[in-house]
Amino acid sequence: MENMKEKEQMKSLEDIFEAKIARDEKIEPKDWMPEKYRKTHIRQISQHAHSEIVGMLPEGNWITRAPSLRRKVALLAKVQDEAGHGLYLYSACETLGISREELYHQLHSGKAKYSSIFNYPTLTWADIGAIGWLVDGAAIINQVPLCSTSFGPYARAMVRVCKEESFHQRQGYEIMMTLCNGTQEQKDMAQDALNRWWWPSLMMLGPTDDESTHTEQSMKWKLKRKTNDELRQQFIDQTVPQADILGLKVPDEDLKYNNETGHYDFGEIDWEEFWQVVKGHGMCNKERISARKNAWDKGEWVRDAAIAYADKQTEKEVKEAV
Amino acid sequence: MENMKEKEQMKSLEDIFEAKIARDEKIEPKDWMPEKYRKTHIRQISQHAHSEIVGMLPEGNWITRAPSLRRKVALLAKVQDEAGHGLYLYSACETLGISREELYHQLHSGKAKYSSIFNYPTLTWADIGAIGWLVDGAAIINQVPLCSTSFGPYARAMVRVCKEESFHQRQGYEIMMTLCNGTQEQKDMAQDALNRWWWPSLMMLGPTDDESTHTEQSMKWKLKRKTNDELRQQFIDQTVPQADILGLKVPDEDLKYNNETGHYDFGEIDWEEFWQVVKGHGMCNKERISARKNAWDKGEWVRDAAIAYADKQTEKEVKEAV
Amino acid sequence: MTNENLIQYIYGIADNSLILGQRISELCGHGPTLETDIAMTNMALDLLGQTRSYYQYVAELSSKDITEDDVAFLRTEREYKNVLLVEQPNTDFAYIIVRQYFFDVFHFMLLKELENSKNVNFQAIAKKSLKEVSYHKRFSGDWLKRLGDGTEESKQKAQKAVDDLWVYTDELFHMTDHDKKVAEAGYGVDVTIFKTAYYETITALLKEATLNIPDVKYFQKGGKNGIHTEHMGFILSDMQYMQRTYPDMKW
Amino acid sequence: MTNENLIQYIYGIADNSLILGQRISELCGHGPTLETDIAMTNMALDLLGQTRSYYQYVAELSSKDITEDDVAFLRTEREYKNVLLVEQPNTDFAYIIVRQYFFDVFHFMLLKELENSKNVNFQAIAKKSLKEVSYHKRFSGDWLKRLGDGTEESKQKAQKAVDDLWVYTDELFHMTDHDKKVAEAGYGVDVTIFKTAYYETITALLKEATLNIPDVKYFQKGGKNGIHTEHMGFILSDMQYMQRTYPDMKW
Repeated sequence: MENMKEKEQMKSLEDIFEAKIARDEKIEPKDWMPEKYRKTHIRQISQHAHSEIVGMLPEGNWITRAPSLRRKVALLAKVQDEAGHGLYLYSACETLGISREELYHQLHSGKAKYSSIFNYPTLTWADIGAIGWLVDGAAIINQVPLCSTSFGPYARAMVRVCKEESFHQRQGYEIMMTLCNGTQEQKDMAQDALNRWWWPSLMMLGPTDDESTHTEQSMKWKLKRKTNDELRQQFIDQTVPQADILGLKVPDEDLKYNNETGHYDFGEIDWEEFWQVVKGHGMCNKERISARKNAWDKGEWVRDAAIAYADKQTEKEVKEAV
Repeated sequence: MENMKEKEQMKSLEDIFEAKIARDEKIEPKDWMPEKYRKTHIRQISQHAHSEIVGMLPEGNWITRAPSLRRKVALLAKVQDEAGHGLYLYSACETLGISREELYHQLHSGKAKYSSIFNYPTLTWADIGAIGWLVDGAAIINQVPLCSTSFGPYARAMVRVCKEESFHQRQGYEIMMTLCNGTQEQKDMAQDALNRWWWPSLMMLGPTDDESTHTEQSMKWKLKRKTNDELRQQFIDQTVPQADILGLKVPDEDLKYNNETGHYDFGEIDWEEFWQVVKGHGMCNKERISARKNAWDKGEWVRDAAIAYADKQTEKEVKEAV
Repeated sequence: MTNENLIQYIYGIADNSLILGQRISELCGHGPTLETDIAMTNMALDLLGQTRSYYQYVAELSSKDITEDDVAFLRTEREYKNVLLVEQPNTDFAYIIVRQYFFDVFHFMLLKELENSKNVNFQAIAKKSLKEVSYHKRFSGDWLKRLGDGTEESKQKAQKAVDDLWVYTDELFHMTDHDKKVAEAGYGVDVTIFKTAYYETITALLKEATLNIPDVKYFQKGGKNGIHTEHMGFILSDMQYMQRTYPDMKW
Repeated sequence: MTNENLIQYIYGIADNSLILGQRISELCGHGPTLETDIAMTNMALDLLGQTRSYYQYVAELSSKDITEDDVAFLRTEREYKNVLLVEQPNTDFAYIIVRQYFFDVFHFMLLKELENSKNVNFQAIAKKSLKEVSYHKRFSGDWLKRLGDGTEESKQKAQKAVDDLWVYTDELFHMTDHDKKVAEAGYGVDVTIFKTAYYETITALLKEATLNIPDVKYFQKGGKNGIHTEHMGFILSDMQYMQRTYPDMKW
């Protein structure tokens, strides 16, 4: 009898939950939610937060060498924004009942993933432009639909993130534009960066639909509105004309506008490379994780000091109050 | 009676020792020597060895940035020679019954001194020229007399050291010459280096005679043949014409050739600065010692591994022999 | 007071902001928490923003046709006039905080005076910067208290940083001949007037942080005359890399 | 085979010597003993000496009026063709030794073949270098045995270095189109012919050093096409500093 009642209650909770999502109302942390919903969101939000934090590193690599004061300041501000995004997203994730320490631990131990694009090295200043233009461009396409996802804290964080990302994207494109209006050396630098970042950016939109897991469930929870292949097509259709304006050549011999479909046809993606980088074999996977882990480990005594100090202050206040 | 006999024996040993020195024969490690002789030599030889080793650092600072492959190779070879000098000198010192570890410990703890000149920073490439020309120049003047000092291992090490030092000195002068035959920027760089290294080089010849300790005893043991002031005058008389050839101005308003004495008169040395640097307050004192200490501490596990491996090999050989 | 006096005076102020900004920038993404990372990056942004204002003014004053970037990136090491304090390395978080605090207190007092300069450019820059620097000072001071009065380990590290960096504080109050002329003209600041107040302030905070005041009689100097520590060359080889490698280009 | 093929082939060999020489140079004065300091400096000297011979030959081959220093210091990062292995940082003495040994064994086998080149310059350089490199290989191999079969700590460190650097060994055997053309012409070496021998040699020594052979299926590559790790930019900003800052001068 008891069991029966529980099941009924559960059913009714699930009904309320699903009705809410259907009505496009937000699920809030205090609301009841299925365990799978909670777990999926922890996985996706934390993966997203980790991507912001790890993403600080390849760009951070050029802060000390930025070619002008204006660009140095803009790059610093951009990387700082990424730290900010990380912060909102970790906070959103924490509302699901997981601690920041645990999230970091998952990143450092390799249990949690982050966007594979950040495992490629930044080799020249043009890479900073290309990352803004292409990587942020692809990220926006992935992220804009999340502004109306079902989990409230995530949706609200994404509104802010997307606004800043599109600023970054324009800034990156402007770096590319400046290079392309510059000397031959600068144009070559820009072309070289496009050559290296193009394919990894396409891979950012995720594996092809037939390889992709969780899609149906994610659609239902509004974590996803389009398939990976649709998003990829959207990215290509939007980006190729931008490359044309820059006077750069997209490194794909098969790329061609298709008058019938109204979309660009494009060449085969090297999924072998994609999966190898996901598995940890990219040029910088080890470096990125060890930079993060190092920062965390070397910061332990600082965090301990802050806690110890705060405890002492509270103790003093209590004593004074007595 | 016994005590009397001992004293007599001692007296006779001292007589033999002093007669040897008087006859310009070498004292060898197995020979009897007064305790004070041993201690003075440990102090001086180790100080000299430490100077070679610490002296690697300011020049080493420019190896990765040397302006041509030829100069990079020459600088590496020079710094390597200094390591070699350190090695002979530590070995000479060890014959007096002190271990390398103990010598290093004295350096790292600040008990042993090294030449103060190495506590100045190398700021430009011209400093590498100036160090070769002036610092090695002053060192040679200090060291040539030591080739015939009374303690055999020290005298023999110095023969080799002096030969190499005078090669370095010519090389340094040639760097200066190249700069002075170059662009205005290069000439300015050379003049700036002379301005900064001139006075510290004069200080390398030691405090003025009335401030100097140990001189009389050192003269007797042939650790010294001329006073500091005589050596300093020799250095100035030799170096000023070289500066003239380079077309550089020695930074001393009072410098003037004195027709009566046949020597250059020169201005007041800032002995306050000298003693402050000796006391550890030079720009790089902390840096130099911590670089050496760091190398030694971080190398401990390597030295331990080498010992452990050697022990295992010996053990194996013994077993095989059985 | 010549234009050259004024330019050199500006270097003496702005190069501190540039080099400290550059040093903090190295840390971006490597701090002990995300929150300190964001705060430190903010300070770097403020300092580099101030640097730009000063260098734009130098470019105006200069007889040559130069930009803020020429001033920032195309001088040789001996031409940078920052104090030795700001070029000291990011040894650990304690060094970072102590370096910052020792500089911030000075920087705040300097700007307070510079606000009253007869020069309108200086007035404007000082006014804008004061808000920023008052935040920096609070941030670094608060952290210094946390480190000093935190755990046994943090206290030791903070004390070591204080002991090692204290020798660089005196140079903040050295005045070059340029500085004196610009101060006499009522444009610049005679920094010696707040030296006592400076040491009172930092001493008081060190005491609150339960740290010892170092007993030092000999201080380091050189930066204000372009004689830097050996760290400076490596800061510049990164910082100038692009401008040196690709001369005369727009970015 | 064009001149450009030949020049690019030489970069593929000589840039390894340059960058490894530069990396070792950083250590000068900071080694665990005076004796290793001297030996390592010797290796840097040998490598840089070899680099000079190759680059002088490039200067001869080039249609432009250039010197060995233009070749060494005035290329951009993407134009350096060294393998990723040699640019890896001096993390600790184990990394230094393992990096050296992995390179030395390859270098020796390469020179053994290059000695039979139809090109007299290559013959001469290879002959002279072989003596030097055979010493390097002995030095690094002996140390690797000491570290592997020394203490528990040194074994751990050596194993970590082996595990981390193993992924860079495969690239030594990649052949660019330039390499293939120069090899076909009998000037260059088809390095794939001694790949098996290479892995046999290092595997045997690792076993003797009581170390495990990493089980790796995916290797790193890029350097031979000028796609380097992020370390490379910082190596170059120091290395090129003087030539970039003071162009067209004699030193």
